[in-house]
Amino acid sequence: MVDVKKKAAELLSSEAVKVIIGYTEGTGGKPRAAFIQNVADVEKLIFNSQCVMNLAVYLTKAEIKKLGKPAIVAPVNVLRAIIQLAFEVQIQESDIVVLGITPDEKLVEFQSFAAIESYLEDFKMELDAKEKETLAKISGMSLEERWAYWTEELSECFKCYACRAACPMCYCHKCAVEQNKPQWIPVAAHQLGNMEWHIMRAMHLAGRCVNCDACHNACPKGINLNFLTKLMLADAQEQLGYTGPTLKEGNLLSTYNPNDQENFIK
Amino acid sequence: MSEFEPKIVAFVCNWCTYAGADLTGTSRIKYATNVKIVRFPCTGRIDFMLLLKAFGEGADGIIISGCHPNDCHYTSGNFHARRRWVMFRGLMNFMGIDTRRVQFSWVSAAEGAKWAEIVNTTVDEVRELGPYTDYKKVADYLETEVTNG
Amino acid sequence: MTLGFYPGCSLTGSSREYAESVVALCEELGIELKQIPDWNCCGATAAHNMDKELSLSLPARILALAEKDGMTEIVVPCAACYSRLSTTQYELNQDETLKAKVASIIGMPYKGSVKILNVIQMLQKYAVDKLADKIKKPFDKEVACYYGCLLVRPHEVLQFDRVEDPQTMDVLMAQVGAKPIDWAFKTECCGAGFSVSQPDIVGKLSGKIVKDAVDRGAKAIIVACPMCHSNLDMRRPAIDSYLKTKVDIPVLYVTQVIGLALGINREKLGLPRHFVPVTFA
Amino acid sequence: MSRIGVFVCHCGENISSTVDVEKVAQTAAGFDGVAYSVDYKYMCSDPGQSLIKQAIKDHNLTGVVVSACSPRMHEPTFRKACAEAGLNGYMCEMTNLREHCSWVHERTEETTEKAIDLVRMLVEKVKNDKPLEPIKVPIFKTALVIGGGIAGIQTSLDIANCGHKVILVEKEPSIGGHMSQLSETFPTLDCSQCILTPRMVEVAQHPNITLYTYSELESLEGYIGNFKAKIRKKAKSVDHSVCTGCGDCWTKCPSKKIPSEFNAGLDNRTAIYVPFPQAVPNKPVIDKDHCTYYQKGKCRLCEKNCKPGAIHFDLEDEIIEVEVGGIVVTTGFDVKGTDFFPEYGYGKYKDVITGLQFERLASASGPTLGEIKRPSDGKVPEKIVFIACAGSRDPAKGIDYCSKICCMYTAKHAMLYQHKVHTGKSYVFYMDIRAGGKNYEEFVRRAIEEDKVNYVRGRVSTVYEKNGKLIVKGADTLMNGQPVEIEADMVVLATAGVANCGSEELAQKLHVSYDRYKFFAEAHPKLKPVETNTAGIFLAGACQAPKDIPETVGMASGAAAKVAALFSQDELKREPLIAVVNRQMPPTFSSCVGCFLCETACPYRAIEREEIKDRAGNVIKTIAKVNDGLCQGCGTCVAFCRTKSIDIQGFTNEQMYSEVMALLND
Amino acid sequence: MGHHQPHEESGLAADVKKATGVVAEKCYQCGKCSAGCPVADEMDLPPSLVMRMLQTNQPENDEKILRSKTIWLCLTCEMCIARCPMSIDIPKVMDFLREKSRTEKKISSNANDIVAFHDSFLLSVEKTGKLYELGLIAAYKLKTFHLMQDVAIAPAMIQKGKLHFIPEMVKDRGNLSSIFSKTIKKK
Repeated sequence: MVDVKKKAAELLSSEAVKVIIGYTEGTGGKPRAAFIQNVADVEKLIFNSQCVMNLAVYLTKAEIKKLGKPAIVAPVNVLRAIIQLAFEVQIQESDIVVLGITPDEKLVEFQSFAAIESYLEDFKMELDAKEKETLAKISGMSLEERWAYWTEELSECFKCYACRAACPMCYCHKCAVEQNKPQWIPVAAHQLGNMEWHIMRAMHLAGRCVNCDACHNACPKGINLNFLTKLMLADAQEQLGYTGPTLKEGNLLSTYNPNDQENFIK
Repeated sequence: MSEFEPKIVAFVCNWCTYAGADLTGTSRIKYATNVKIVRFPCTGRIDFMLLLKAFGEGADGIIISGCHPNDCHYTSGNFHARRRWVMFRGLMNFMGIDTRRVQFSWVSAAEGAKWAEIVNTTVDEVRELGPYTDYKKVADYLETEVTNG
Repeated sequence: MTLGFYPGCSLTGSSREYAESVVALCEELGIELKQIPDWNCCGATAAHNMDKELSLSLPARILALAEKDGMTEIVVPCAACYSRLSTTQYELNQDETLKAKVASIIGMPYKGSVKILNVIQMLQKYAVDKLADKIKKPFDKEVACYYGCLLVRPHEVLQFDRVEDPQTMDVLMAQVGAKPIDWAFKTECCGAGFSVSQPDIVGKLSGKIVKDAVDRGAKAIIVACPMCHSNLDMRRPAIDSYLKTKVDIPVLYVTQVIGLALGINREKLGLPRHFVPVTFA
Repeated sequence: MSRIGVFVCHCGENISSTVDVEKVAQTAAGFDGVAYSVDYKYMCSDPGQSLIKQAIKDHNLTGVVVSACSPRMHEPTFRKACAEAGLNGYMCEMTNLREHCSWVHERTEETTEKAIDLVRMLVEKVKNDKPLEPIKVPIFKTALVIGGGIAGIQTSLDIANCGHKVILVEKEPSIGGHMSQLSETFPTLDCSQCILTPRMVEVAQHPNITLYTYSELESLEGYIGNFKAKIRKKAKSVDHSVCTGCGDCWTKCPSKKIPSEFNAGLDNRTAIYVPFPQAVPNKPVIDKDHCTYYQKGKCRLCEKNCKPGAIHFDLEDEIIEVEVGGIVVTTGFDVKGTDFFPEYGYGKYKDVITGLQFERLASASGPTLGEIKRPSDGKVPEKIVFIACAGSRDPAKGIDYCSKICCMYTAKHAMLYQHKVHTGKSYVFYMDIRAGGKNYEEFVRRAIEEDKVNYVRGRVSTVYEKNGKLIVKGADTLMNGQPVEIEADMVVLATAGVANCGSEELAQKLHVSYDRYKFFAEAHPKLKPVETNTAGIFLAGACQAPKDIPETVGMASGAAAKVAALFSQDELKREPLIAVVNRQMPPTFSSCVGCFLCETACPYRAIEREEIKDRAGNVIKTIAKVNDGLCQGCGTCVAFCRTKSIDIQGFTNEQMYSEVMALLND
Repeated sequence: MGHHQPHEESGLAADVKKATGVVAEKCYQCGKCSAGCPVADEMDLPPSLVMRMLQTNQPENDEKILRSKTIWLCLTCEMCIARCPMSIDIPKVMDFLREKSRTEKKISSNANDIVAFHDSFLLSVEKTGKLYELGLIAAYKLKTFHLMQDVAIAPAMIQKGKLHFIPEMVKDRGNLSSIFSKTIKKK
């Protein structure tokens, strides 16, 4: 962490960046995001296993952009989001400085987004055993049980959209859920609307989600909504050979392979 | 249950399946009246949300049909659609939405007989499955809420 | 390795030499044959000429017995039995209702999962790679491979070789040193089940076959069916009278030829039981 | 508030015999927003269209739903009628009560109920229709003709003679196609080459025609009026601008055993070759697959013997790009080859040949100089059997259709044989004699009555060889199926005409449909026989289905006329059914966030990036923009766009949503 | 909401269709079956003619078919279907026609020998579960009075060990006879 802080201080004092986006102590021992604009405040930066929120979400927020060029403290989740955002033309290489951070708090500097991409090759985006187990548990239920499980789980949702706000990929100015011509999704919080909102969210994140769990962590009701995107990730890897965020041309659903499976098509 | 006649919506592309269904007509091949066709320019155009809307509004089954691989009038709309359905079908299934009620098919402009067969077997299969009450229940909940509120 | 074995009636009677040669050859090749316990007649031509359900039930009983014994693959050397068993399995797999009905007629469960092999298929599957090393005396003769009807037709059911100008037996014969000739009557009918009831027709049909083989220089006709064998071999007087000449080309089972090449003695292969003497072995 | 008019067509009795059309019209009248509803015998007739026009005026209609046949048939008709009455044509939609309802169902209440549902769906869609204006695009007045057989030759000459430029692409080293291989042509027996070669030369010399032989279409982009085609000019290894066509090279070529394509394998050619003496261009190419130098790195005899120095082994394939406004596909047909008829021994017995091979035997320019001789031993056959329908009308072998030309050419073959071998006996085994055509029936009768060809009605079961004879086993079905056995010297199979190999791949490059036999599909079996479903691409000749020379030539001129009509205008109006990106008031400008995932999804690369700038010229936002020249309106981007910022005119989200809602909310 | 209901059909062609799935109308009379049939020249009605007669849907033609020798002469060699361009399963049709001819007692007197052989064969199978060749021949001779036929080869067969004097028996003969009584004996 020492070298990260040192680098941050350097960047601020040389005015190479205007703000450092990082983690700091929050209330109740839960880290929160910090937007450090003075060299003196650099000391407030922390990093530990509790730092799970995805800071990349701030890179596209207008309020943060107003502060000037940022440097961002970036563990693997954030790095993945940066690559995906770069591919989606939401951030430019020249507009940010990325302060990569290893799990043991060491600084990794990157000269380019391409360098981040090659760094990430050592961190394959894969579901861990526990996640796989949960997926298998749900998939193993009968059709009726799965339906009951999800209607029950999603009935808790009251459409606060905290999940959306926490997600680095949900940067749209006007989300489809706010579209009313036509009104694709009913506004009120009720079963059908909840169901459709979460299905749509999962589909819109197919091949884009970086599996950071920010949505789940942000959910006041603790809904397992991240398992919808996890399922999509598993399916994409298994059936379409998806490997993770990349700067190369094409997104999972905007490209195709002529030999994609079609055993379900008559 | 024998009284139950399923409501089936068919989302088809203009160039292959719609034309194929036209051929079913010109060939006077008969099929069940349960199916109503909605014409799209291409399967690539079919928004997955429309499937949810159809179930929400009371469809018991859905047919999605377009050009065979490599035959898309727009080169690759069907390939894009196929990928979308691979992902969407997995998600629906995972959430307990009954994918047996969604029949994907390729029907070319020359396959009038195949269209009739797809319709008839889908109607028979969905009739066997019965009305899609699970999804409707969730949707009905919406209606009561709106009228009450 | 052990395979289920359905000899069929002919192979226990008038075509014993076919059974003897199959058994002798399998012994040499290390294939153990286990007879289906309490097997019955497949019904042959008579059953399907007279009653469809009977024609399905008799073979179904055989297959059900094989299943009951845990067999997954059975060898059926007689082409007629092979055809009846395969047809039954095919038809019942096409029609679940009929399958259930037949199961109730035979009074035992029937799945239809046993794989049915004719002798050539068995040799292709389990012996081809072993043959070359075992050949002691190549069968250095021009041979006319005669497939007849039931080994290759209908293709839809049997899925074995091609219907016109089949080749599997020719290839097998070439592997033991024989020289298969190209001829026109490979798959023409010999008269089959008319052996007893219409000997004149058999004389004529078989006569044409024998004549073409002889005309084209064959020294032996090779068969894989006891009906074909008895018509071409035992009905030689009728053939000779149709052709108005005496022909002495012998008729050998495919297993006998391979057996000879492998050095198995003629008695063990049942060669002395032929009507037309096999003089070169 | 919408004021929709619903017009229910009886289509004579086609719809009304199954659907209660009056009830449909009456029920529709009660739909929300429907101002007028009526049924009528023939909506597409003049009085029918007048009825619509009058109703638009009388009832001040804002939208029209015509409930009749397939929109693929009459949508333009009714949109035009509406436009004439002052209603924007795109405010008119059709619902398909005929192909999708009355013709596929029995007359029951459910059928009428379904018809009502279909009308309701389209009423709701029309409520969300927006007036649209056609897109105008310029036309590039050069035609591309693919395939240099008689169809391509005729099309090219006709278009060129209208004063337009033509690019003719032929994959073989010479134009001429199958017609150049034929001996005499039915029903006049005039020599095929005598009538064809002058036209081949005319093509080569025409100032408006650019000929690319030994070339194939590599790829195609664009749309009617504005296609961009890439053409692969295969390396000929011979510089044709220097070559004099003297022939020194091929006489010295050591690889002489290559079956000649032109002579249908009946004799051989060299590796450097001109396919036939009258070839256009009459200059050789090197067949790399068979050339000793290319295969083994040694030889170069042709190079040594070429006085002008035209041989260049290092020439490479060249890809050129051309812009064309219209395309005519004239790639012709193929004949079924070996192994297709094992029971007839084709490929096994040398003297069992195809009809095309017989043409070469009978042709004065063929390997036997027009004498009918057996390929096996060169003997003149004393007895010859022709087998019609060898492959055609044979669903078991995958060809259900009649190849159409075989009855006639078989009669011609038998006739030619009798003319050349006076003592010979000829037999034709046939199922039906299909001789519809001017002087065709008379021609067949001549073969039977004057030339004494023996016609036997029955299909041959098998052919086998014995003692140098071919034993043909057939039956005479007009004699109660009596077996017929003929010891013939030669057997000629009237093999089925099939789609050219590679036609599927070509169709996919061109984005045109094809049928299950891989013949290219016309846009309408009766009324659009030369058009394809892709605007600007036309068909002529046997690539669409087997046909004879007069029919091919007629179709070729038809296709040429279509191209000439297209080129008669300077610009073209295109359907505006394309994608658009929404624009909103500042500060958002558009709900598009510029993720540009649509860019990779678009098959036409029609998505561009548009920078929105403030007055000072600073970029505020970059959003997607659709190039309306390139967009074809598939809508893949629409289904893909997360913010619903891109929509497709004519099939908008609102339109499709309301259609689906109306269908289920009855 | 119905599918299309075809008209009720009757006659032999309809029976054939119901029992075998073979649609007689499919035949376009090319004659390839008759051309390849090894016994066509012995038949009173070549196979293509049988198909044509079925198409006529005339009761007198139906009768002729059921009383023909053709149906008993068919060897089920399957050559016809192997080469039929329309994939019409004539052997299957023949099986059905024979069964119908037998149950309706319309067997052609010209086919007596053939039917007697089948009867004798099945009798042997019914009694023993297997084919007892000697028994078969004895029974056949009694049925047909062809007492002297094959007298010449019998001793040779015996000598070559090709004929057994004691039939082999299936153990579960009750099962066998129940199969017979549920099928062929039912009709």
